[in-house]
Amino acid sequence: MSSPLSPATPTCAGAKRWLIAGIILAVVVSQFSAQFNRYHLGILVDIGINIILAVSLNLINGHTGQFSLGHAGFMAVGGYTAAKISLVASPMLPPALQPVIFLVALLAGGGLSAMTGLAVGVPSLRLRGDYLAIVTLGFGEIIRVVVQNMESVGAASGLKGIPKYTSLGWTFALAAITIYFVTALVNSTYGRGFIAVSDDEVAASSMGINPVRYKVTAFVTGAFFAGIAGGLYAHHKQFLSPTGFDFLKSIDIVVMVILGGMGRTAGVVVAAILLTLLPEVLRQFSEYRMIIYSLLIIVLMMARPQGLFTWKRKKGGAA
Amino acid sequence: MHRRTLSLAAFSIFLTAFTGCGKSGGGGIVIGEFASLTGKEATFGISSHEGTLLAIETLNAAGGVLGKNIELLTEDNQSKAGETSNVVNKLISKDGAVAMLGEVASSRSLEAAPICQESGIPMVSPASTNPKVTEVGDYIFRVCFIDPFQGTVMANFVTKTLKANKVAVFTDVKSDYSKGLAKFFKEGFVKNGGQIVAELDFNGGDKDFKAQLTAIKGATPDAIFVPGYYTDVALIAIQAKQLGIAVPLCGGDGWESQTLLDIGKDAVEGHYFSTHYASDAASPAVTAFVAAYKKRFNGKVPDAMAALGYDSAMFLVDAIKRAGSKESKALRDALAASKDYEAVTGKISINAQRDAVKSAVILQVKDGKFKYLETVAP
Amino acid sequence: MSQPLLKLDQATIRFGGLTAVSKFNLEVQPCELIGLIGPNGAGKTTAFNMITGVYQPTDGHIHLNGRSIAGVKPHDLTRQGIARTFQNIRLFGSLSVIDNVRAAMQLHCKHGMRAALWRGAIFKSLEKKVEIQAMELLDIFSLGSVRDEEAKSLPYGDQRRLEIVRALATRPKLLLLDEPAAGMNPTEKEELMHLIRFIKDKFQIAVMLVEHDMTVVMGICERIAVLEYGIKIAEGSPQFIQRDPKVIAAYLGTETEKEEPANA
Amino acid sequence: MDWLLQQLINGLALGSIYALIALGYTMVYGVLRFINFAHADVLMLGAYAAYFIAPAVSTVLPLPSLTGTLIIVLLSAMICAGIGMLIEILAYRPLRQRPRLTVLITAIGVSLFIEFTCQHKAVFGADTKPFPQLLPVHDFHLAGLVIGSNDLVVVVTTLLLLVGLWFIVQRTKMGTAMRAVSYNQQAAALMGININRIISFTFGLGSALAAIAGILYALKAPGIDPLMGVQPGLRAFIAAVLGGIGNLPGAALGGLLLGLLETFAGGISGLSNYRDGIAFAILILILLFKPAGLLGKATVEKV
Repeated sequence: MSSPLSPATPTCAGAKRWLIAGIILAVVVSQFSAQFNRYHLGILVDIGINIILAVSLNLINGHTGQFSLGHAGFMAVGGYTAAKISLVASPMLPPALQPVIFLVALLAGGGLSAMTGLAVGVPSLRLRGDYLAIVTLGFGEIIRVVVQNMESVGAASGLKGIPKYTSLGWTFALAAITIYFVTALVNSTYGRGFIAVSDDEVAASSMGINPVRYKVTAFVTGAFFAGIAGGLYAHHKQFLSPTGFDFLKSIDIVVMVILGGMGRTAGVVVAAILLTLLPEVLRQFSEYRMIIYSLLIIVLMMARPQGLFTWKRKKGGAA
Repeated sequence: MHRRTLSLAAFSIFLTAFTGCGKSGGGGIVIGEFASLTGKEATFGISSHEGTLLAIETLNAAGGVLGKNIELLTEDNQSKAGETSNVVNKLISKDGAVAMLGEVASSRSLEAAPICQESGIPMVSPASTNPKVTEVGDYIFRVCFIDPFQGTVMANFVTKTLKANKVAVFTDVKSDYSKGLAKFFKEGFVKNGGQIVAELDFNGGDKDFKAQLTAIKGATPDAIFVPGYYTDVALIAIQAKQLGIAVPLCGGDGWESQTLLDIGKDAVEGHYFSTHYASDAASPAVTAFVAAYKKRFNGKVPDAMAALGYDSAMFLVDAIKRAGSKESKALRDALAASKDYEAVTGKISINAQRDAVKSAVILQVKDGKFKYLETVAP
Repeated sequence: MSQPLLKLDQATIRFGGLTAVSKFNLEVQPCELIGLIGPNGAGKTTAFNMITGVYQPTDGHIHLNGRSIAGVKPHDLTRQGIARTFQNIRLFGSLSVIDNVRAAMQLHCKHGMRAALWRGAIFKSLEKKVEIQAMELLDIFSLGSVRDEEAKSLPYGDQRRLEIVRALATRPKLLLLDEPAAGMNPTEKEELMHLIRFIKDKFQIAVMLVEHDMTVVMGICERIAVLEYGIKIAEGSPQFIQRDPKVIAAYLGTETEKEEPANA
Repeated sequence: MDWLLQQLINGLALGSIYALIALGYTMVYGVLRFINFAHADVLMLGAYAAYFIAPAVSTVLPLPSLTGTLIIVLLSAMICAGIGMLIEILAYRPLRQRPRLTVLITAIGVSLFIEFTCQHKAVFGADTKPFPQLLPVHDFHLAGLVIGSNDLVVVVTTLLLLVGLWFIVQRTKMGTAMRAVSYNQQAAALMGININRIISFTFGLGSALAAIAGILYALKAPGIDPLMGVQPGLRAFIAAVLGGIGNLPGAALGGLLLGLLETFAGGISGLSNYRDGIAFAILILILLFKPAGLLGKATVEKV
């Protein structure tokens, strides 16, 4: 069962090759995106964005064993920042610089989001379990309320006219980077610390592992990629409104992580794909689709509580 | 083994469902509609959808358009941001819609508009009153008036008819519609020499407004402008009455629904709002529409959203007829050239901004009914 | 005698009204095998928690290598050379056996996050080195054959041993073992005693032992301190402790008697 | 001064509702250690139950009346208790031994299921329904202050239920068993306590509370829709955590505090637009200083 995403040995043999292969594939496929039906293309990009969100949340909730319900908030920070930057910069610079603007916008979004992650992470670290969940949820909602009142980003009426920079290539290249980043991070002697903190914080600190540092690292990294995902989302949908980042969005992402199996990157990726496709597939059942969707979540949790795609790890890799 | 079979089965279901079965047009003219049929704003989406549905059914019963049946494909966006773009992409790319109808909420119309614009598919919004919507591009139209007009109408009404000098504004901060309307009302009212004595906000969906209303009461306004949706307004009126606030409440088209009367009962008595049409107006078009709607939907009285949903579909099909083709450029031009189209909600002329230039009416709640007061021409 | 490795000076800890450990004085020399015994609830584990920085003493001082450890966090203390095991085994259950050891070794790894992300040649060689070192340790304790098992799936005795290996991987100068013999049968206990002596000799470290089992304590410890109700009532060689009337009283009053004759 | 007192009254009335809902959250949490997300939806079902029962009752007893209301509340509470137990048996019981996160996601699934099913036009439909006036309404005017009879009813009911609940938990055999299960399920089972019965009872009681809260909420704001529970549910959840989840008086205190804070913030121009965030900001501040909530006991982890 060794897949490219769950390397058998922690040294992650050839991981970088997989990353490069992934990026090249994404770019190549992107060249043919004109052949795709716009609808399918849109869904594919949604999938890529959700993969980034789920994999990055998995670092916080899965590997490090924290329980964050505020991922949509980080996504909002990244999305609005990136959108605002490209809205301001794109009319001033020649079109040839588009990719540069986009990259800068994404990185700035991710960066600001990471800083928010730091601001959220540090005070939250004293809290555990449900308390942490509610505080992160609260931060997410506060971010939404602040955005809702910020006239410079359109407040309640939203930010419109964001240039369509997000492409299949960008999305999946960044998804590949996210997967690589999280997998490579965790699958190292250094990275075992995340899982150690998740398994037993007291024991971890007795083994010289600083739980606070690991937790903050997880929060900041997770927030960074959530911010990137937000930037992609903004330039994909071309319109942002604060209601899109409420706590239900965070819960969507959490469901992906849990369904995929906490701490299992491969499973989480598959779950992100399935849970993005599922509502679309169910569209033909129109009015029944969300009922079926919710029932499926319940049934899946009963049938495969350890996550849909968790298989017994043979070689101890915690990918 | 079991697991593998299961996942294989699941995968094949996905594959067939996702790739296959693109609905064939069947020779008819496919019109796409996106609406919030579930979720927080479902109640408005359903009204507008029912209006649209009635229009298409009526048209098809009369033989369709260009000798073809009209196929209305409706997709629900769950009142969720991010969902609309998928839905609209699907309707255009997979189902081959030639035109798009939707939506009530401006924020979701704004999400759909760039897609329609880029795909060259004309879009007609029934009730998105935010000016930004049609700014997206030359394929985006609407059949309703816009917030600046409505805001000014109410500002004038409050100053001139109600003779109010001091007004409190109570805005739904979650709704772009409410914020837009409040802004233009304030501008108009201040220009008329009035004074805004209190500005407070609520979040759409709140059930307790007493905190804000107590503050408003303390400012002793002559009238309160509440540009919200009827579900919230009914509760605001009830709680205002409880707190002993006796001044009139005023609002916009978001008020208009039987539900406002059903929930608000005597608490909404005497309050005023502007809207698109009066269902008690003597016009034969209105009477016929109201009767048909009641017949189709078990005696339900159509609200403004339903009337606009109806109008948007009728207006679009009329343009198809005039264009004599469902080809997008021709259809767009026909839509842009619309002039004095007789709709249920009044005469519609499309201006250079692709907004409907039409009159507003002001209604008052009287004896548990909406009573027509006056028409304000643009 | 040289400077003590660990020195407790009037160390006291109170939880609300309860004084769990009171004015505890103790010195541990480098490379010494010392036992800490006492009836249930005497404050042994609390003393451990104080030494490892889990709890801060309310009063008094603790010095490690002559430096005060007041306010030092547990993970920093580990860095300074204290490692421990737990009364109720606390392995990283979802990690494999070797990864449990690796997690503990990251303390001494030069390569951190950046190397892990870059995965260059240096990273690979360092990771290989870590793996080899971890395997060496595991092999010493004959856990090498189960390196890829999930830690929580190991049999009880192996889990106990793995916990010791993990603690050793932090390269401590002082190893604290909290009831290592709990739940073991006599044969296993016998093996454990060999193991502890072996650790002390092989790694040249001090070992401090909290244990109920008198056979184990008396069998291997060079010096024993006895706690009762948080107060040290005796300290000395096993022979001395065995004859101390206060200790006998404390144990006869509360503890199982059948253990006493066994080591007499 | 009037203004301040009036806001105090408004805040207490709102806070009492939050408190009432929070009691249900906290009780289920206390026994089962998981957040029953579907609680807010049972609240909605309670309001709908009353909505459908009221016309039937009014044929026998004229409404608005106190006895009629009591009968409606009782029936609705019973229906919801049944629904709550059913949810527990069908969705949560099979997951009893599973990690808490699994149960949490299932609870989210159950919540979504109820919401979407009820929004379907064959069930309740998504539109807002006018809630009947069950109780005679009278507003008391005291020196410029207004106290609504409905608000009084809410405050009194919450108080009575809090006392009643405390009595059940602390003074009855059932309550002792509940506390035992809460403390250690396995040990409780070994002591001969029928765990399934206790958990069923807890869910039934919690759901009955939700139903009562739903009806009171609907009386205060007489427009009901299938998503009406979401917003107060979230607030009540915050309140429960604020007070120290699992702690009954804590839930009540948290609810009141939240209601008051929201009301005072809502009454200030320029702050009312941040009302949604204020509840959370306060919560975060309090949790930073008291990580286990106001009345929750900080558990020291045994090493």
